[in-house]
Amino acid sequence: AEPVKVGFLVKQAEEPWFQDEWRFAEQAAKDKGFTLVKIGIPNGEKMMAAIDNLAAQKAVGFVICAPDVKLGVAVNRAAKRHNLKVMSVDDQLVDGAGKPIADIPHMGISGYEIGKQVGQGLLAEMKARGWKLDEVGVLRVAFDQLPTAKNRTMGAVDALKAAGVPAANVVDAPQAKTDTESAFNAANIAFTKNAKFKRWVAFGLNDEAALGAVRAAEGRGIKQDAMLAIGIGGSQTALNEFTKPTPTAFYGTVLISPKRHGYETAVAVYEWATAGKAPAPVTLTAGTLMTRQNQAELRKQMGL
Amino acid sequence: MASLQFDNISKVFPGVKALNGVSFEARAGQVMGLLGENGAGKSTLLKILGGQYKPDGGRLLLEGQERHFTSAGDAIAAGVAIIHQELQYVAELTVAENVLLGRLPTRFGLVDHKAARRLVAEQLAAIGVDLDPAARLSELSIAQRQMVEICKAVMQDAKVIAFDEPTSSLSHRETEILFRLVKRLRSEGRTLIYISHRLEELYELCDACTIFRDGRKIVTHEVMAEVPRERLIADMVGRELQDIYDYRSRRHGPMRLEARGLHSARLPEPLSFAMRGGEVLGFFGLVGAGRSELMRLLYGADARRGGEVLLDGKTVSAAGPSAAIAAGIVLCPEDRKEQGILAHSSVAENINISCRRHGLAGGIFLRHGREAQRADDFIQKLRIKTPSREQEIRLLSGGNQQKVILARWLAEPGLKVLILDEPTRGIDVGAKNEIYKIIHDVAAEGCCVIVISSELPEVLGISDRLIVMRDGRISGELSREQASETAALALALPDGAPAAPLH
Amino acid sequence: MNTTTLAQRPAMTSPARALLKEHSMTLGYALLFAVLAFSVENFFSGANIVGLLLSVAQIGMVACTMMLCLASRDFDLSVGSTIAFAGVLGAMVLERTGSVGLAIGSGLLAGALIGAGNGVLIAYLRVNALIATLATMLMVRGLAFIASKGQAVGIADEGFISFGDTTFLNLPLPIWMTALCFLVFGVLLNHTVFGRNTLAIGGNPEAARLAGVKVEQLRVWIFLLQGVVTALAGLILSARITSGQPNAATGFELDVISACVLGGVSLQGGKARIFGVVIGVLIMGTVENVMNLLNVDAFYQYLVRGLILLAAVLLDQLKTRGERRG
Amino acid sequence: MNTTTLAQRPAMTSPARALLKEHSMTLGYALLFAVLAFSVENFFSGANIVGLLLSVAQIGMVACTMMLCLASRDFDLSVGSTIAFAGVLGAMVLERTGSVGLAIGSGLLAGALIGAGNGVLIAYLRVNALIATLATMLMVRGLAFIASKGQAVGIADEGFISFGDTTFLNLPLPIWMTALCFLVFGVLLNHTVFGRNTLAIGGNPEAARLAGVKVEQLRVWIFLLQGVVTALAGLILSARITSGQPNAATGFELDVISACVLGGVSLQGGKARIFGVVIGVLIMGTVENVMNLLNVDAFYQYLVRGLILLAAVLLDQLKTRGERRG
Ligand SMILES: Nc1ncnc2c1ncn2[C@@H]1O[C@H](COP(=O)(O)OP(=O)(O)OP(=O)(O)O)[C@@H](O)[C@H]1O
Ligand SMILES: Nc1ncnc2c1ncn2[C@@H]1O[C@H](COP(=O)(O)OP(=O)(O)OP(=O)(O)O)[C@@H](O)[C@H]1O
Ligand SMILES: O[C@@H]1[C@@H](O)[C@@H](O)CO[C@H]1O
Ligand SMILES: [Mg+2]
Ligand SMILES: [Mg+2]
Repeated sequence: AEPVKVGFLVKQAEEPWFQDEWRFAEQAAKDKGFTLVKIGIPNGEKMMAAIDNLAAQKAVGFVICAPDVKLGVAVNRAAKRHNLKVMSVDDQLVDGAGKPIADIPHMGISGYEIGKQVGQGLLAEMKARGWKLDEVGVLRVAFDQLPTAKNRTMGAVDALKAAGVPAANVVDAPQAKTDTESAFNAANIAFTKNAKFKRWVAFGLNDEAALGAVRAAEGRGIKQDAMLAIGIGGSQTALNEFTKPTPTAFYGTVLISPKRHGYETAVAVYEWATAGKAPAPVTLTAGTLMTRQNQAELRKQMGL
Repeated sequence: MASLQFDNISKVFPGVKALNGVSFEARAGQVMGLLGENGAGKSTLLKILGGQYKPDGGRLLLEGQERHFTSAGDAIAAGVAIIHQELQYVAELTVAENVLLGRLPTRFGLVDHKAARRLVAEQLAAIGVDLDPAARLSELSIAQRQMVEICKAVMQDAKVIAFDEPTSSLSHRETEILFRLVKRLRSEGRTLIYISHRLEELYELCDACTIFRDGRKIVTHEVMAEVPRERLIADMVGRELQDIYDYRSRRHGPMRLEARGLHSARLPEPLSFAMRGGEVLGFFGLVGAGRSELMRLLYGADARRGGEVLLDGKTVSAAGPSAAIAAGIVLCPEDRKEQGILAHSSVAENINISCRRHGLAGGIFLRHGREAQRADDFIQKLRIKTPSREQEIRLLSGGNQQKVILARWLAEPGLKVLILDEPTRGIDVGAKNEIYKIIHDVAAEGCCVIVISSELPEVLGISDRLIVMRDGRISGELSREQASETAALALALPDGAPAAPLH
Repeated sequence: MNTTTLAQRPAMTSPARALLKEHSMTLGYALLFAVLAFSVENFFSGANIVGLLLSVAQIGMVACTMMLCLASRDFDLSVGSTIAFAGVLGAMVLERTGSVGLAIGSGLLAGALIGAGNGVLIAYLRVNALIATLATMLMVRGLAFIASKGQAVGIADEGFISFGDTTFLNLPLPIWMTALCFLVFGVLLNHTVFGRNTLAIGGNPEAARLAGVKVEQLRVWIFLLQGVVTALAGLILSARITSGQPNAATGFELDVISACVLGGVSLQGGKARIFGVVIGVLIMGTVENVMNLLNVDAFYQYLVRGLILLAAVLLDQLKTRGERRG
Repeated sequence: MNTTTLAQRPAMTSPARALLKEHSMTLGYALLFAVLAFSVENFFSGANIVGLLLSVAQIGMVACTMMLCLASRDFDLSVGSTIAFAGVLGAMVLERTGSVGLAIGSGLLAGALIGAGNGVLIAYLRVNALIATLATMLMVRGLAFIASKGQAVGIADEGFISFGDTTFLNLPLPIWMTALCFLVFGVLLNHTVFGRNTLAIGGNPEAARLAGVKVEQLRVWIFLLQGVVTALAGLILSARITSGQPNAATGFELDVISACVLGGVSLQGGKARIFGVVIGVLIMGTVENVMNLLNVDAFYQYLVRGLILLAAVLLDQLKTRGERRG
């Protein structure tokens, strides 16, 4: 018989995170004996084409991390039209009004919650270092064009504010693109404008954003003892910082598990389509703060 | 021994046998004239000589040695310089840089701009042209650009120099300079080839001449001076031509076109003139006299500062060429390449571009059949040499391109005023004769025809009346009876200059 | 004098050959299609062909007007932003008023205004087309973000959504719309004064002007049309994805321009063939479709796409070899 | 006889006016700068100016060669990918061999090969420059992803890193490098046969060819140079961000081309001024810098950037008004 095909559609195929997710989904396919079809869907148009393409290949269903959560209705309609099982991963799909779509099972994180974890990580380390909260500048490397980026960074801001960081200390550094150089330039200007702060914490939507802030700080003589940055993702960018001989201001990154997301969602859709076993409506996985100290151990735990 | 020898040269383009076994030779210290109707293959031969085209057959010998040029650079290195029919300059570079393009002097690896300017200034002075070597070509008039091209060729210090219709955009003054230059080069023992459609020029300059027709050599006359004019024309055109101007006197209608106080930034004062239906009005003047400027104002091609144009008593909108055309006024521009042709479009397209608006199906759709028919009619009527109406116009010889542009305007059904700016530039005698006939036919229908020309015999030969311009002003008006070369030149030349005929 | 019989034609320009040359790209594509139909599983199935066509519906529509734009020696980088803005605006108007007509009308109007703005900047104010449309690209994208506060605007209206997925003779509406665009703009290009004048101003604007073409006006119209068609594509896209997305269609402009250039439209102006554009668009879509069917790794997709682009133009180049001299 | 005075020049090209016109953009920028220095807090501080300059270091370097490329009537979309690839490759070689020399060498070599490849495709195989460099852009980006498996490649070598942050007379090395590039390419453009011939082939390729300029060879050299300089920019960037990132510098090509066009380089070829390019680059950097200093909302930044671009070219346009006919 023809092998069963399950699709795995991700919004940013070039991002290491999704490469990892795909890798673990492949693993699942091997273990369970189905074929995985991986397609990158950078925008809504490509997403629709990919779903059509899956149907043409006679896939039974697919896992999706959509380029925008509001594409939920479109995903749902397309899946229904082609009679495909669908499950979302990472970002939960919502309808036009912003309500999660009930009949699409989801496994993932909440950008806002991950952001909060970033904030809490920063707070803990500031406390350990004995920094006074009202003397610390908070650098939010912002890319508000991307809803998940906004959710994440606002989560971090809210956590910091809740712990007593004055709202006035929060400095936005809007980056033009999501790469390190843009973050660098944006952070540079923010430091110029706010020379009054001698100590800084920084974060952004991903590790690259945090790294840009760190490099910009170094360029202005703000070193590891006066600066703390926490990224999101646990990518190679972060690991590179951890393996440097001396610690840098890149303090940590909130690691989420591409293994669980990739492996478990692929299996869930496969079993749903073949054995009729519907996945749990919502599974939220937590992030873990990874630092220089616990990185080796943590990565081993996660099977990375 | 012949310094330059063409031996059985052939060249084929898709659909065209441009050269068919052409053989002749030219000696050092000789000016060899090339004549032939438009599309006869003259320019093609020069392009082969210049390394631009590879011949499909035959040999090219320089001083007895067979040469195979694979690029223009090879030809230059072998001592061949060509002044092309289509000017080849870089508008954004300076005079000095254009002249020395490919051979700029350097010092310590850097361009020696000073030396370049000096060298070029010397050469320009030697030729007798007053031009700033540091001026950009884009700032110069066509005539000045042509002089730069000539200077470029001369500075290559070549043994063989070929001129492809160098005078077509020059007027008297530069023409004189050029003639002196050619004579000097001949006396220096160089081999010169000279293409022109102006027979007077050929008689003045050439020692011998070779005549082409349809890609074949018809004959070489070793002594130019001994060949009668009629014989040249007959060899070239393949038939006898009596009076080439073909002037017929007509009864003129009532006043039709009136230009009142046309004014622009480039004209020193407002200009006015008027003409009757059926009249052929000639405009004569030196380069830069303002004739083109005036006609462009009339046509709405340039913004006016003031003035108005009346046609049959009604004001013509100054909104632009389209408005003028709608009123029945058309202009055939002087710069064919830049302002006339749609280079990559077909001959048919170039003919139909404007007049097609009259015969649309349902007021919207083109009638392809009718357009094709019209194109074919004109190709035949004007004897346009092209493999088909679908040929891209840029692949036609210069003179044939000119005929296509003319056809574009003759095709206008509501034609009332036909303005021709240097209409016979680069056109062979036979075709000139045809164009003159057309001019007279158009006038006979009651239209106004304005002809700008820098060829004095031509304007004198075809006009009912002549307006002469100088430095942006109308310096005088001559009836056909009054008009003579002396009278016209007296009005055209700056005060005090000798007003003697040139040839 | 007689009209000359021009030397017998060399073999290579016989009408048959010319026809072959004219349609070499089409033949090439047909061949590619046949090979793929036999070798790639699921490629030649109704569902897949429909999917393929749908995937190029937006590009196809906009390529029609981009063809005119390039043919007139212009350039438009703002189409991606216009798609996004029209989609967002349509969705917002729909949300507020509930009227499909108003939503579509306002989207198209916005497109027309953006296009006309580009046209005026370029034709009358003589701003370089690259910079002018880059500026509108930025501004319109900004407006899309500002209007939507950076969030996708959901669409719930079934009537509007059906716009994107109603089928007619088994083909969804967007495909019919695209086909219609090709038809209309093909006729416009080849059988109307508008189209011919467009080619003329691309070939030589000064000559065209002197021949009576209202160059400035025509250029504004071309951009305006482009704006309207692009907005339409944006509205259809928003219907298909049931939301107006402010960051939709980034990089879209390059895809459209590539499709046109692949189809033989010259960036130097003056040259365009609607048939070529159809093929260019299909090539782009087919490559993507097949790579996904074959499960080509995302990173290698870049490589393959680049190679295919090159192969396509090189093939096309071969046939024009020898026409020009090196 | 006497020398003839050929038509006198119109008054408007007097040397003083010409000079003013030539440098109007520079004056405009100087004015803008002065206004900003007084009105925007923190703008005119050493740290900010250094930051501003750093932010345009890469664009500035590549704009130098892009200027040549555009001047010769070509086009290069592959620079962004080349930056990424050179950075990734350099970092990988450094990781494997530990030799800074080898890392830089291999990065530059890769750049040279990519550039030469573009050049050969365009000059000899006559592939349209847009398509050719779009194809290389895709392929090189693909290679960057494949080589690095999509992951950032870390750089630990202090020697290499110092490349990006050593300062000299208070200015970081990348700024000096950019200044050097402007100097070198300014001289190249204006004072070498190479530069003049580049303008010639852009202004009128046929004329250049007829004058014996080896057009094809020259074009390959231009692209090769572009590749090398771009790779250098990529290596410097990787040193600055202490890693080679495969998705660095997306959209970079458009920024560079815009800077050049802002600086008066013509897309039709034949026109280029190094000074203009410097100003173009500075305008791009300044606008971004000031918007962030003024805390302009991200969404409104799009709008402002578009408006500024337009304003800059419109201003520049005013002065050339009336120069052309019609
Ligand atoms: N590149 C080309 N491709 C196709 N046909 C060409 C090409 N160049 C020239 N021809 C054709 O070859 C023939 C000879 O052209 P050529 O330019 O040599 O004529 P010519 O004698 O110089 O005419 P004119 O006096 O009008 O300049 C013409 O029929 C022309 O259309
Ligand atoms: N593009 C231009 N820029 C500046 N001045 C110009 C331009 N074209 C023409 N002129 C000037 O305008 C005046 C009138 O030129 P015009 O071309 O009308 O003369 P003409 O009598 O037609 O001579 P020609 O034989 O050169 O066509 C001259 O002084 C000329 O130098
Ligand atoms: O785009 C992010 C990705 O980078 C990873 O962090 C998982 O969540 C997705 O939303
Ligand atoms: Mg000729
Ligand atoms: Mg004139």
